[in-house]
Amino acid sequence: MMEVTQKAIDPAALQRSLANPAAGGYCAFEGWVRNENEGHVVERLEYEAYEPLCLTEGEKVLAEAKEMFPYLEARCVHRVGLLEIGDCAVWIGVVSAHRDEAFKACRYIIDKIKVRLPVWKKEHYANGDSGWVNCERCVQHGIAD
Amino acid sequence: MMEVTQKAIDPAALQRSLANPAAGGYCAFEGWVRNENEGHVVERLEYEAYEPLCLTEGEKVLAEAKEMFPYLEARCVHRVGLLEIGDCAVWIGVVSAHRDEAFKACRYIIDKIKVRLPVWKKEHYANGDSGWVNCERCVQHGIAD
Amino acid sequence: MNTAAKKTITVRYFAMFREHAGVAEETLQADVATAHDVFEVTRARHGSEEPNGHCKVAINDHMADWDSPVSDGDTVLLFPPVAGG
Amino acid sequence: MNTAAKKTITVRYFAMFREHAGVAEETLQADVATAHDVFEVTRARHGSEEPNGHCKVAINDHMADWDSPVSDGDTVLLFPPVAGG
Repeated sequence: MMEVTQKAIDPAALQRSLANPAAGGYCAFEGWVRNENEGHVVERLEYEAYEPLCLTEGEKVLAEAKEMFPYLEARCVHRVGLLEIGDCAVWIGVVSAHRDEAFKACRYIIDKIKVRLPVWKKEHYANGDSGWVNCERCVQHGIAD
Repeated sequence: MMEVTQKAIDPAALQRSLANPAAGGYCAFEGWVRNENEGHVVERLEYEAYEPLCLTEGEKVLAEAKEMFPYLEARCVHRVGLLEIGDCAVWIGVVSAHRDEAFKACRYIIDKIKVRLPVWKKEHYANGDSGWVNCERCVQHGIAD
Repeated sequence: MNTAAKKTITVRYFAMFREHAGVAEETLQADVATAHDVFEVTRARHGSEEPNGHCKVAINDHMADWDSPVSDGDTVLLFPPVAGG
Repeated sequence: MNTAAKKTITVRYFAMFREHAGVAEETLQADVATAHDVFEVTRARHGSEEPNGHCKVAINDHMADWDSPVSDGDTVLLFPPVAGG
């Protein structure tokens, strides 16, 4: 299941929702807001998402992962809004009978989530500037300049 | 840090202990007791460990992983005693600047933990039998027969 | 001017494109055949030189290709390069 | 019988080895040079045919090889095949 939320992500509750008596391995990945990116001191991040397509594209990614690495349960939650350093921006949990599928499916999901979902992040720097990640050179006269 | 415990593993508390403002990726793995192994219905598992060597060998594994996949923080906890289906037997958490190191270090750690630490598990089956995993053919007249 | 050939297209801008355009959405009438044509006629609005494979486009909430045809009444979503996770 | 050549070795059995031996630890006096020799002289106790690479051994709380020498007073830990995680 793919979700987009404005609320803080609760890994413990999400993990409990994946409980399955046939599960032997659980792999989770979380993307955290860190204090630096490409040499800039980051103070906070602003995530924007287009939720309808995040959901359909996210479900596709989860289905692809299950096809390749048959797992028992998987869930992905992406947060949007203003996040502080250390906040969890994305959570992925996968459970499977054995560990190999859990690791591989989890890695596949985050790799695809990062490049296929319509999600954008704007970094707010310590010096007061801000910039859209991956986008600084995509606009002729960017607002972020 | 490597630990062995008789108490239930608390993933949320362990995860909080790894917080690091430079961390962008967190990967966790948990081994759960599942209800089946090689065709046998499992009712519970009994883990035994020789703690002094679990600690020294576990620390070595964590150091090797850091050398190969430089991470910021990592921790591994192995539980011992009687575990029920769904219980967490081993927990590993790794945080790093980027996700690749977190995934690879986490996978390396669990792979080595499983084959190098002096830990044994005895499965208790639905039919009343029990057997030491990996060990049924290692003793001439095994008690588990 | 043959206004009969023009289509009514709603364009939605996201993230940097929205900030550059100053609006999240607008409806225009233009002689456009593909999603790429919509990108071109709104270039001054979103500010980007070319889709170049990093930008993405959706038509009526379905991911599309830049050469996908657009029809009268469609909503075209212009996505700058994504950065999830 | 040359008891002067014998060494006093404490042997600890784990998991299935302990269950098979019926004791967790015992001290024996034997003419042993290596960890493998200890494994051999206690074979009837732990019940295993051969270490065969799956069993492991430690001497005085350090992982060792089967051809590691043992000294008078050493504690030898005999580990059946492990199964962590």
